[in-house]
Amino acid sequence: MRSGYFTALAVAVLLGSGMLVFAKPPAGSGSITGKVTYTGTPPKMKPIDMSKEPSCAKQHATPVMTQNVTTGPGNALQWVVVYISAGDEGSSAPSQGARYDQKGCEYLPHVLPMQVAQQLQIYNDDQTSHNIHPLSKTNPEWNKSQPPGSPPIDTKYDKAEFIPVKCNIHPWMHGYFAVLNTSHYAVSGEDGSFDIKGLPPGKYTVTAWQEQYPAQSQEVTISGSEAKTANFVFKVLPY
Amino acid sequence: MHDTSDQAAVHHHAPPKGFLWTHVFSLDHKVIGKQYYFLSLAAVVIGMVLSWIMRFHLAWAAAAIPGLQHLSQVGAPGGIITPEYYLSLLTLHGTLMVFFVLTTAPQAGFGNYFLPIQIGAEDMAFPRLNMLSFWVTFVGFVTLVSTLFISDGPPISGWTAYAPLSALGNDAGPGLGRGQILWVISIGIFCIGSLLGALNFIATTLDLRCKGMTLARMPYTVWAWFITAVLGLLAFAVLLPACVLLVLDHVGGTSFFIPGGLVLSDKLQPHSGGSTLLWQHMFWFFGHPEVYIAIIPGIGITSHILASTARKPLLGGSRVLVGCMVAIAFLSFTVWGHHMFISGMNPFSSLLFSVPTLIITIPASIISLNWIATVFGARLRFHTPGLFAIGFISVFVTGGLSGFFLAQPSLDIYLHATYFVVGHFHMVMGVAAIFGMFAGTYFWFPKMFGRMMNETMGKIHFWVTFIGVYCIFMPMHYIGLAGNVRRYSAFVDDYLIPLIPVHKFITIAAFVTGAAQLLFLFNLFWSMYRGKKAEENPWDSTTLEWTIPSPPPFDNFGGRHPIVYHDPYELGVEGAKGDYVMQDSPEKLAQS
Amino acid sequence: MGKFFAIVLTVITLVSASIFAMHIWWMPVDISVHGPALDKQFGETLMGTGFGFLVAQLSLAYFLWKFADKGDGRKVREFPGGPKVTIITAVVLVGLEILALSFVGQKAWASVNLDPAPPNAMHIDVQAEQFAFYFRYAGPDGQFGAVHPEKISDGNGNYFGLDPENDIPARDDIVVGSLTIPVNQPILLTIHSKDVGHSFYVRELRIQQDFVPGIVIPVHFTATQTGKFEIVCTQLCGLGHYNMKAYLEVLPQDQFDQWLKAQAGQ
Amino acid sequence: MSESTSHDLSKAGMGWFLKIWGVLLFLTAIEVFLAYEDLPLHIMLILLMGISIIKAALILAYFMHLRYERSTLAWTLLPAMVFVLVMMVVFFPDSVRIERLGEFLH
Amino acid sequence: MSESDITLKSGRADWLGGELPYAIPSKKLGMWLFIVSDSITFGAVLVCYAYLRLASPNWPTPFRLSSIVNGAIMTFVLLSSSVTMVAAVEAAKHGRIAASVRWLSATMLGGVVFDILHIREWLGLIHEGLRLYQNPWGSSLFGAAFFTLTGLHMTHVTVGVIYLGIVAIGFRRGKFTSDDVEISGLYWHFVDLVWMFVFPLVYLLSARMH
Repeated sequence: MRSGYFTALAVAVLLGSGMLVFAKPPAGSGSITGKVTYTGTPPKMKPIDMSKEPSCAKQHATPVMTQNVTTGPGNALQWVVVYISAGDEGSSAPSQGARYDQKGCEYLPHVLPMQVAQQLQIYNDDQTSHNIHPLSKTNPEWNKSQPPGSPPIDTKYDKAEFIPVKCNIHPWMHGYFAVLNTSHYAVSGEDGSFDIKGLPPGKYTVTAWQEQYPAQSQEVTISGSEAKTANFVFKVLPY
Repeated sequence: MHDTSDQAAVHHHAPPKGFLWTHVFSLDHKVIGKQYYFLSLAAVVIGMVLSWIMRFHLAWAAAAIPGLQHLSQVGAPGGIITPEYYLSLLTLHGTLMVFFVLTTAPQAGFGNYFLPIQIGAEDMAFPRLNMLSFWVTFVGFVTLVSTLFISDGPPISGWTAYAPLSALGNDAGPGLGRGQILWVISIGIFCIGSLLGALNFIATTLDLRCKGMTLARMPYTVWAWFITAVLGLLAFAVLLPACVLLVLDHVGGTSFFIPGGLVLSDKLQPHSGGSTLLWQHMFWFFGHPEVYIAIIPGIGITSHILASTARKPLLGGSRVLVGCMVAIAFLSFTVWGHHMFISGMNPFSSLLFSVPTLIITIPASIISLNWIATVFGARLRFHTPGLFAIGFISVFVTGGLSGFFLAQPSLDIYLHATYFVVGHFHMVMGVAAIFGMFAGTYFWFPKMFGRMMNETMGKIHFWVTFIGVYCIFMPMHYIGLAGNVRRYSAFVDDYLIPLIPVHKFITIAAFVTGAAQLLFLFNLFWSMYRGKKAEENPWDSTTLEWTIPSPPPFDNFGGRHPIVYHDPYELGVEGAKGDYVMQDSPEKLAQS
Repeated sequence: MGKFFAIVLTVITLVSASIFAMHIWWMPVDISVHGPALDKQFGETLMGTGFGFLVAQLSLAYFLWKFADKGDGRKVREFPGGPKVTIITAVVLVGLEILALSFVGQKAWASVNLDPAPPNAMHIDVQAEQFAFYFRYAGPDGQFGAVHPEKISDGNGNYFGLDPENDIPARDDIVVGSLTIPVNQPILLTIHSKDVGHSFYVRELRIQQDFVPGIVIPVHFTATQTGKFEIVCTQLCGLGHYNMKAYLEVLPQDQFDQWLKAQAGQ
Repeated sequence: MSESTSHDLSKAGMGWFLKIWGVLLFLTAIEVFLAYEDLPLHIMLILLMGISIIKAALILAYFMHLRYERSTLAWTLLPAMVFVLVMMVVFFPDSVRIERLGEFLH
Repeated sequence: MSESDITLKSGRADWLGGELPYAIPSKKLGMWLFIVSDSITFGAVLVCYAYLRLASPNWPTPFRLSSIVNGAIMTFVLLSSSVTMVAAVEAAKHGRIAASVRWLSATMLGGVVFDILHIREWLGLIHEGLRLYQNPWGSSLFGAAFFTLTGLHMTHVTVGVIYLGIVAIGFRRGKFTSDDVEISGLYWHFVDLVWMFVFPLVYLLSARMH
């Protein structure tokens, strides 16, 4: 019995150290930067009426707007996930978890990128109950409430998927988990720019995903510690 | 013409041997009655604990209940109850209490034990069926309670399981998938058990009465159980197919109760064409008779015990009481729509339903007035069962009167789904029926277990409970008037926040009253082993169960075939030994 | 024991009744045209049942006080007049009350649920979902766009599933999360549900009506006072039931017109 | 006990049962014939239900011997059953409403 | 103690208890009560069906003549099995056990033929695309109502066949009496009776006209 344990322990230690050596992605120094923009007339974002939850409503001086097509100056398009969809297989999840906040009856951030098997912590910073209902299709779907004062929800996803997240209690709360197979990703900011760092030399497919419009891809080849540029343009419609 | 002894011989069966056959799969109605009783006891304890958790949460919504996270990590993270777990507890509380307590204990429990004895029979008409009904009910109970331990918890749709919330699965909320399916199956199984039981009760009452036991001479309790059985036979037959259809909506993809074009959690549902009102109709068509299934045995037990307590038969006797109970039973099938006044039902139907609903108060009022008038001129003996019987009258009247408000569609506009309704039905159907059960327990305990229950503990139990229930349920009427909506897991509306102190008061009252119930439980089990040995007839009562030893022998009458000579309640008789004449005593009565 | 019971019962009865009589917790002031009839009916019912409550409980208490067994061999007595008295009392008293209540009640119910909305009523479309209410005004063209369930999306604020791309009346529909209405103006709500059963309950308006999935139910009322009130859900609709609410704001006509204009411009 | 029913039963006899059988088959044939007559739904419903009730009554009375039992049996069981079934008719006003109140949806 | 010694306070001595008010064995009364309850169950399902049909503007009427003829044959089989059942009861009452068992077997055969015809019908419809949750002709509830109603009835027929089998074996071995045969007959006729409503309401009212 005891020797059995010992063997198991030894194997585990060996495997663990082996993984540390081999599974760590070779650190690169190439990068892809760019900007996501749109053409056409974007739909008007609508103000959200939070009056039913006064504790949230009073945290916002001006009404919060819907975020499905968030634009910025210079036709910038925010909340677009740009990631390496091919050419970067096999990177393991980082030890640091991704943090998702519910604050003022909003999801912060609106789109949360994370890696497959990466720990995900969901916090409720409000004085009201939220329920987190990620509408996953390939991963198992769940729906859990988080009353104020209860511990954070600790979970992870095992398959790559873009998962819409919803709070049923506050139906306007809408966000996304972008569960990716790669450790190289970025989300476009207010000015539409993104920056993917630490890429080793190689040939990559870079994909930009937006929640409402079809995703786009580009081929990018990086040699050495090159800094390449890739811009994405989404065609948007007013309705 | 048939010979009674032949009839009795047909149903005679030999005493069984071995623990399994004497205590588990026994065919003896007395054992089955006790099994039902203890099943209800288990259900009522679970239901009561659930109600404490709920009450605590309502008063102190943000506070953690230490240890609750071990029952459900998802439902109570860190011991803080989530809104859906509150609703799960609420559903389970309602279902357990209505089906496995109110429907089970007074009818299937006491009825099984005492109906055959009171009519002078050796057993029920179909002992095997009787055992089957119990075990079917038991399976239903286990199925229901098992929902507590599955990963997504019990359903959150309430004991009424309104479609389409109850029919759409997990998209509508946690617990509505597997939990809801198990719930529906449990209720379906319960229906089967109740139908078999009802059938058995009717056949027993009609066919197995001893010589001289005419319909007019049957005790009030027998009448009550008989009428309840008829109600059960007709009402559960409607709930059963409703459950089947609801299960099909879950597992067969049908749309009986689901209309088209529904979007839940951003998913367009594939169903189309069904009707949500159909479920409500089916449910309440059963549900209203069910209310009387719960209370009529209580009425019977109370009348039975009141007669013994007051030393006189009920004013008007069997005739008036039975007439009123039959009227209630009949009308109970015509009033289900009063649960649906504002449900989107055709508004003309609401007017139609309000009339019989108001009329049904007439027989109920007659019964209540007769009880009160029976107390007039009585020689009241205030033993614990008598106290509970009198308490029953008080809470039944109180709870019944608030029904006048809810019977009127125009007042229901304001009061529907408020705590006024919660107060009303807890008072008239919950508390009253449970008072009936307590009265029955204290009254018949000596017969069932051969020992007396402790009177001091019994009296403390009564006073705390009696005052406690008024402290719990009267304030619910008040906050209902202020518009406090029921089935809320927390009170976040501006106008509800000032009412939270009242909820705190109710919660404290509930805990104090609950403590008295623990005393009752202690008394019950303590007396079973340590109580004073009971005589044959400790309450100077007259019906047949008091003519046999406590506890009764296997075939009830020890091979004797009782013959009945008198009406069941010859109490306060002048010149009789004691002041009463047993029902099977050949002694002649002076015509008064 | 009988005397103690009588005292306890009397105290319970008097305390219960006087809390009702003192209106410590009571219905809020009514702000609807049909409300006074309901309140009057409520008052009458309360008088009747209150009388019944007092008489029944107090006479029970009195009898308990009086008729305890003292072991003196006193004869039991019948209630004077026997069961006829109780039956006749019940039939006459309760019957009269029923008749009165039915007639009064039918009129009140009819004015809310059977009479159609006045032709000049302002039409507002209401949709309930887990767990919020959304209200829709027809906009300048006075026409509502059609509802397309497959287009409903909480994420982009299309709560009603409108299709402005192809459906012109839908383009100017105003969708808001609070109900704003003008005072003294008949309002017609058409209420329907996106998912499960809900209910529309405004205490001050004396209005409660369930949302029934699959059908559209008309509700009409006229508010007589300005102010801000709460709309809550009273039909168990899922985990967020307790938190399903919206505000009703009753504005003077000119302020309302301004508000509507501002909304249309947005 | 058993003789109570058997001596009543002998009043009927197989020939009689065969006649009932013939009548039932004939009524079924009429029903099938009616199904292909282009009648309005409510008339069709009344006719079909009427014939079905007659058939049910024949089965109850003769095949199930209800006619030869004490009349109290029929007079207690059937009214209870019919009463409950008839009460369910009150569901139908809502059924029709569902179709009527469908504005905006579908 | 003779009966006249029993003092009745009410003075009425018309009925004294200890007798069967319906003059039928308890078991038979039990079966009658079951039939009452079960007919309400069937009635409730039929009411649901009617309710949903009235509420659906697009209720299909898909049954071809072949289906109707098949249904008529099924009715014929079931009615005939009722007659064989009556014969079995008659034989049992006159103590002709072997004949009774033969008639019971004939009745069971009728039930089995009914089931086979019915399942064939089901398979044909399933082949045409009828499902519990959809069908090519109209309201999805058609399939739901059809399969639920006929399925419930078919379950009753199947249970009936098994029940009759048990009774036949028990009767031949002397374990059951002629009363038990009669009681099983009540059940069988009830199943027949229900079909008298299911057939016109489900099949005939949904016959394709052209």
